[in-house]
Amino acid sequence: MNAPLHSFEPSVLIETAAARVSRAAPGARLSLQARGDLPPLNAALGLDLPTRIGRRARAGALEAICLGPEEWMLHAPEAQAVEILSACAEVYASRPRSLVDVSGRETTFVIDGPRAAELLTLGCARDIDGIAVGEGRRTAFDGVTVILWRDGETSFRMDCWHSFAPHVQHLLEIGCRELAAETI
Amino acid sequence: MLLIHCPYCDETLPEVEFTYAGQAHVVRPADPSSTSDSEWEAFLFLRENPKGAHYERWRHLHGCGRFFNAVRDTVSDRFLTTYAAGAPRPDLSDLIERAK
Amino acid sequence: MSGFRIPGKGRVDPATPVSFRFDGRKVRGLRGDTVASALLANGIHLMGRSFKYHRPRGPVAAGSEEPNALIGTRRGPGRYEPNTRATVQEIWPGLEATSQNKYPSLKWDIGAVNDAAYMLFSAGFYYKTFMWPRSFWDRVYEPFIRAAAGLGVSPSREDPDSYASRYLHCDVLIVGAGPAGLAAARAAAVDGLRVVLVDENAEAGGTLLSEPQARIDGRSAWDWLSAELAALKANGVRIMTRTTAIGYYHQNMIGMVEKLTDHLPDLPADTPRERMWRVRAKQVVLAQGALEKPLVFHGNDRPGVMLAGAAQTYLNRYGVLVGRQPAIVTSHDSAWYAAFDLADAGARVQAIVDTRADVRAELLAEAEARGIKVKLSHTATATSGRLRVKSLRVNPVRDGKVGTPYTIHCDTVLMSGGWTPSLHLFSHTRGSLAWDDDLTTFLPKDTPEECVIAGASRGLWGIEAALTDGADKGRAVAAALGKAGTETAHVVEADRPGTGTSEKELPTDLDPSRAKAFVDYQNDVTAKDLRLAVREGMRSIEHVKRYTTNGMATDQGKMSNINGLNIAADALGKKQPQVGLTTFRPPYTPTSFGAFAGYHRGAHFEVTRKTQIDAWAEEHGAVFEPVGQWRRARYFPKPGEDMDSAVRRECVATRASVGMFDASTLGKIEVVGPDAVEFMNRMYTNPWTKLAPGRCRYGLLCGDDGFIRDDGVIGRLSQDRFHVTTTTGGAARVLNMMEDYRQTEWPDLQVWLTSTTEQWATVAVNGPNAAKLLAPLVEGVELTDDAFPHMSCAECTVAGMPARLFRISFTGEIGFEINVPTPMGRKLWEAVWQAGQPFGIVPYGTETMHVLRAEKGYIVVGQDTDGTVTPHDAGIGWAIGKTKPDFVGKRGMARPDLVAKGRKQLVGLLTEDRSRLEEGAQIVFDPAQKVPMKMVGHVTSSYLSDAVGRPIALALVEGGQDRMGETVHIPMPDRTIAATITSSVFLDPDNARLKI
Amino acid sequence: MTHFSAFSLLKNALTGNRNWTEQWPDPEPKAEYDVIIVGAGGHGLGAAYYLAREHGITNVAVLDKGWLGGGNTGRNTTIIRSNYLYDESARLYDHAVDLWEGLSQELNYNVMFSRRGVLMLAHTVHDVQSFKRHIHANRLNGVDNRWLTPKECKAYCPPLSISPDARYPVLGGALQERAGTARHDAVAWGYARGAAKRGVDIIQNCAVTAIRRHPDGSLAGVETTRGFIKAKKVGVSAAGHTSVVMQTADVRLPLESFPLQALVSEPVKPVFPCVVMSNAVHAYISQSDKGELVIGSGTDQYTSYSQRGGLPLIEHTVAAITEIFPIFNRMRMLRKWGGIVDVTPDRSAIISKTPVGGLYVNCGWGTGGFKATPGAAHTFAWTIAKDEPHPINAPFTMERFRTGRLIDEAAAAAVAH
Repeated sequence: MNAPLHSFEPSVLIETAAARVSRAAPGARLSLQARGDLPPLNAALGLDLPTRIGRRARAGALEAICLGPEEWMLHAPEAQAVEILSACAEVYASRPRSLVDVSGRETTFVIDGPRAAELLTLGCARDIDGIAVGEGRRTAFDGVTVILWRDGETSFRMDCWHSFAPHVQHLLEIGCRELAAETI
Repeated sequence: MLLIHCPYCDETLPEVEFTYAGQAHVVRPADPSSTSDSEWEAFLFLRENPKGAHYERWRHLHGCGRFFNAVRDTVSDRFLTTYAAGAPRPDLSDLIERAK
Repeated sequence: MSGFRIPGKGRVDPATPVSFRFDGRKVRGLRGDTVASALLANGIHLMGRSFKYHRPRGPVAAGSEEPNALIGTRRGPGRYEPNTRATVQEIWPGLEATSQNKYPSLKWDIGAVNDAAYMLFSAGFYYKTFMWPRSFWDRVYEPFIRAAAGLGVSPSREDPDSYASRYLHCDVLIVGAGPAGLAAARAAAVDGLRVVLVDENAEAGGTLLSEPQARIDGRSAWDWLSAELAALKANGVRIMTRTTAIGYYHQNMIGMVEKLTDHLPDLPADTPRERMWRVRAKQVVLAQGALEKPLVFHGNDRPGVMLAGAAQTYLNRYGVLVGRQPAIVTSHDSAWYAAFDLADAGARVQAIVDTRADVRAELLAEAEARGIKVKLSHTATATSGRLRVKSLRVNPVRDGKVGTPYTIHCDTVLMSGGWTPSLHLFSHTRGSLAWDDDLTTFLPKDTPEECVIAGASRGLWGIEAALTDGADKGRAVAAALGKAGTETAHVVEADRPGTGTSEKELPTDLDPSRAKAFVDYQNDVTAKDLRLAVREGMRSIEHVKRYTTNGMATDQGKMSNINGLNIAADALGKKQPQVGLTTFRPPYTPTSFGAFAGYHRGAHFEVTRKTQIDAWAEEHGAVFEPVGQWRRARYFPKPGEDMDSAVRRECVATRASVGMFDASTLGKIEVVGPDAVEFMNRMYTNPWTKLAPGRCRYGLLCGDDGFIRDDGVIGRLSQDRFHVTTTTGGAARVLNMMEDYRQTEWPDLQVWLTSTTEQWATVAVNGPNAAKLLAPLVEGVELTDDAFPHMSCAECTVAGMPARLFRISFTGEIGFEINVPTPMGRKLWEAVWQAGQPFGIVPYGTETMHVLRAEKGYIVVGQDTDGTVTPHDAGIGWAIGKTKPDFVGKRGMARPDLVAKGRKQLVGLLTEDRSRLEEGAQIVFDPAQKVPMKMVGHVTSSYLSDAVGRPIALALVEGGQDRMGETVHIPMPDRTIAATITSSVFLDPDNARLKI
Repeated sequence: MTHFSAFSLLKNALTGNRNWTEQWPDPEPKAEYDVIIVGAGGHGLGAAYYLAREHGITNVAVLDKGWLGGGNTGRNTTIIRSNYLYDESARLYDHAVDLWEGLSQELNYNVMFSRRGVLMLAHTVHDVQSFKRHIHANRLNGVDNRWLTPKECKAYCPPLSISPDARYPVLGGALQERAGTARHDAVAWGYARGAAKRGVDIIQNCAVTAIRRHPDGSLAGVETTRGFIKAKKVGVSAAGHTSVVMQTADVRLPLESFPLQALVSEPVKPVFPCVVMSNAVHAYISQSDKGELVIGSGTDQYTSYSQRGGLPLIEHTVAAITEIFPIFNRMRMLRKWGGIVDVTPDRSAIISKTPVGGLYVNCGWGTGGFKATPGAAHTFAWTIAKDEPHPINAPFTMERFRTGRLIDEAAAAAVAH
């Protein structure tokens, strides 16, 4: 385990009867922190930033999730990053905030399959049922900080920093095999 | 493993998402240079360490990332309440009433 | 005839024989047997030896509370564990079981001489002797005691099995799948409530498995059970067997361990041996039932003497008759039923001896109907037999007087001293207990947790009572969750609710001071030991326990606590509650370390973080070192090179031409916002207001105590944006500290922090040819002293990649740090590597980095400083913004001891004999003094330096900065080394080499 | 009181062990004492013993809210060592070890001090630097401590895995051969018996609810659950509960109380010859004479008096142990328990006078109190008797937190950067 990530191409890492884990294609990831009234930013981004932690909003290919009272993560196609940055730059004066490109910081696992939610219980102490479909949370998986997106009952995305990814991947692979071996 | 209510996320979550950050309402003097050595010692080191209700700070590190305040009974380890950083100390007697 | 199996009885599968080995001998059992039931079916009671006296022992119980029948279990190499309870371990073809704590054999054990000298080994005897001569304790006495103690032998190989863990959230967790638990589950399984029912046994049912005679709602107990289990599954109840709730932790977190493979003949792929379940339940129902108490009398430990309830279980659940001529000794009705069941199965019950004067007429009638002799108002005073009980000595008791003894011949003695509710998990919750005089036992009172107790574990005997109470409790927890539980009522025929009395040790006509009346079987604690402890002033049950070791065996007092309490209380002339009950501690039953470690073994023990360049380093033969969570390349040896020669080569090449270094692990924090500069002014000791965008500065971070916490180069990218770097190990700590001040102390500031440690892969290029090498790769910045002077930063393109370029130096050479998005890290590294070939570029690791920086006197926080060093001590007082009104650490540095004279200060050391000092070596002014010497400092860094031409060292020395040129001494074991105090800058003090 | 010896054992054996007498009586509290010690742990009972034996002060009571030796004395992993970095600590702990070596004979009570050696493992380059620093300092202080190579570590402790591929490979270790373990209960009982023999009243189930001061601020005595007791001097040695008691005298201390957990395995035949500590993974292990592996972990992250502690910490500790000693993976945990330890900002103790005349405090031992028992008790008794610190405990004042003259063993073993 702990093998470095040679490839950043989307790929299935493991698939069993229980679940499948693959790595998503790279995209733009922007960490946004701001305080006070958001309309100027919403206008610049072209979506209404959700203000409840865990809620998500989407406009075309741009997706935002609220991670904290002043914090959002934005996902978009790589090409779109520049235009988002400049759009926000224009409203900086009226709405000071921090917008930092962290595209290079993280990687995303796509976890789906009949027992995907159970697979997450190998490392997530929080109740997965507490995350509604279409929402997400920042939480910990086996001690590693991750952002968990619930896209469907049995379909999740998990963002984590590159250097933690092999550790997370290793446990997910063990879990896929372990769950598949269970006779229920 | 404790269950902790994050006042920002408004969710009750397992301790592993949080880190303890010591006694709450320890105010850093506005002008440290004008404080005496004893006052600075008190700010740095002197703590209540009560057996019972303890005003303390936690950080939702693997969550919203916010530091917040809590009142916890250090005998039962039960939280009487949690509240946002900067909010005033809640009154203890009501809390203990409500806990009953 | 050797067969003790009763055809048609029990839940074992007569069609599937299973053979295993016990002490090498082949034994045949049936599928469904435990090791104990299979051995008993073959007439074998002798299964182990006791801890202190090495007395022969057989199973006294039939479950996880067993103190005697402990065996070693093996499944080939590496798969061996000692102290396994034979009463729990299920058999499978090929299982190897061995008895323990005996030599040479179980039947002839020389350790048994202790038994003869038992009077010497009274409670706490070892506190009273082995004191002379002084030196003998470690060398003679203790090794002897240690060798005698212990039970099985430790495993000696690595465990090839894997272990797992999961979190499980549910609305209702029910512990114990006996009648109470089953009924609770049925009542609570409504309206989508997530209900989990766990039991430590191989199958659910609890008491029902041992009482097939009962008829529930018109069906036989076993038919009712299977129908009920099916119904529960249909209602979505999750039923987990072979799963032990080991501990009850804060706020309804229950730890449970599921055994997955120990009972299987073949190990399935991808299946862990055990799984730790970390359950968080909104409501918990504890229905753990009750444990039967032994009676305490001389010889109550001989093989063949066992609990009546256990005999009943062996018969009804396993179809095994534990003896053909059992004698019963009891103070409780339940043993009578055991007698009847055994008699009905063909045993000749020799007698029922009851300590009570009056017994229910119905019981007397049933005994008479079976022709069983009954002895009321009797006591048992001894047994005979060496490896198996042969007879029982009983006496009548009239108004407290013990009459003439007589002997009852038998091959087993079945005893019952009544029942103790199982309150282990309840007491883990710090729940309070209340003493019940009628039941002479503790019952559950209040608990701070969301938890209720059902059935026998709160002193309700009989199946119907348990079912009714369980259903009530199930509805209660459902109601607590806002749901209406299912209404159920059950009628039970042939139920066996019993009553009884509780005894201390039984009255006897023999000398009680010589009686071996066992309370804690495994630890050989007798009633007289308990009384001795009290006589010696042990007044608290905790003292009695610790002094005698009563209740400290591997059954954790399940057999012995209440009997011990009754006897201690009697000796003290107090009521039991005044003497107290020792608290039960997790785990409920002994639990393998592997289950606690779970997945965290080997490579997965703790995360190992690697950079994108790590793989290249590995391919090029790097030697690594762990730094915090990261592993970093330490040096890149060529064939035949040791560390010193490799490092020397890397240093020379870097200073002569150019070297490259993976600096990706450095912490990076982006500080952004209108108040960014104000925030930096408050956090760091340095002033930041005048730092122009595009420029960098060395930043120093202290704690409010005034001691150095961290450092790093900080670039101002724009008016409102700083690129902060931290030490590798400090990254997370520093960000947390900054967030703390930002959120808590200065919430008004408009500034935000983002960790960019892993946004950027960082390649440091250092050496006279660094600029020449990079120039062709860099677009957008001209690498000249005018356009891009030392301590500049810019966003540009390097080798076609978007980059942040810093001109900084941790080596004293022309230096650049190129940051590109992490995924491009290796591409950048290889681009620089290629471009560097004409210059003979070398990759270097942390060791060379350390040498190069030390030659320039640059400190490494945590090596040249510890938590007690101020900026002034470290000789970097220049990094403090003198005019700033405040910054973190300013006030702390002004404390009396931090401004006092004679503090240890960082200086350089050059040894007079040009030898290399050892890091950590201590420094003295006067080498002539005797031990203890007055130490004035220590060596923090020490390296061979080709550039300086001799070994160099950094050291913290008392008043060092005022002692330039003075000689200090470093006393080593073999000799004392003299060294001269110098500046900590050994090379190029005026930084000429930084010019392009 | 019977003198303990092999002879007395034999004699009593022959008389059915009927003639043993109580090791300490159970007196009612008197109205007044010259000295009251709060807390009947090893430190408190020891202080009373030395007050009587060395200073002739016998009108002494030791009060405890529960049963004697029921606090951290009876809940720790019994590790004894003195290879500390700073002169102050080395002197204090080495003084303790000197006393440990003669304690069984002095008390006529076998406390089973076993010099089986304590081996501290180095897992990183930084550990090596830090341990070497300790070893050199110890040598010049006359404290025994030496460096072992990985192979030597393995030879000294055969169950140890020295695989270079381990997540935390063993790069060597610091061995103090003079260090070891002792039987924790026996220490409390031995001191109790010795103190009682010299006239000290040991009063159990007598909780001190407040330290009472006269209107002029001077010391009056203590309020207890069994009434007010007058005292000329009061020494508080209440471990985790010290700040609670001291607060009643309006003395604030730089203390925080944390849960500390420990556990034992099922007993097995001798397999583990020494004590091994690994700070990098936060685990300590030895094998008791009974055969149990005794394992200690770090403190939980939050302050608490619950003596409960969480599962995650225990999981980490056991994982750490099986990582360093893989052969123990199939061993079973028998029992886990928690204590409350009082921790100072510099992780060093306070044995000191207080602003209140006649009131003294011995606290802040964190996880290291047991090893110091005789030394702390001895110097604490001196400080109380003479109203001035013994030279050995003089640096362990309350004032150091104001002046900044800390004895920061923790910081000195700074984490790798």
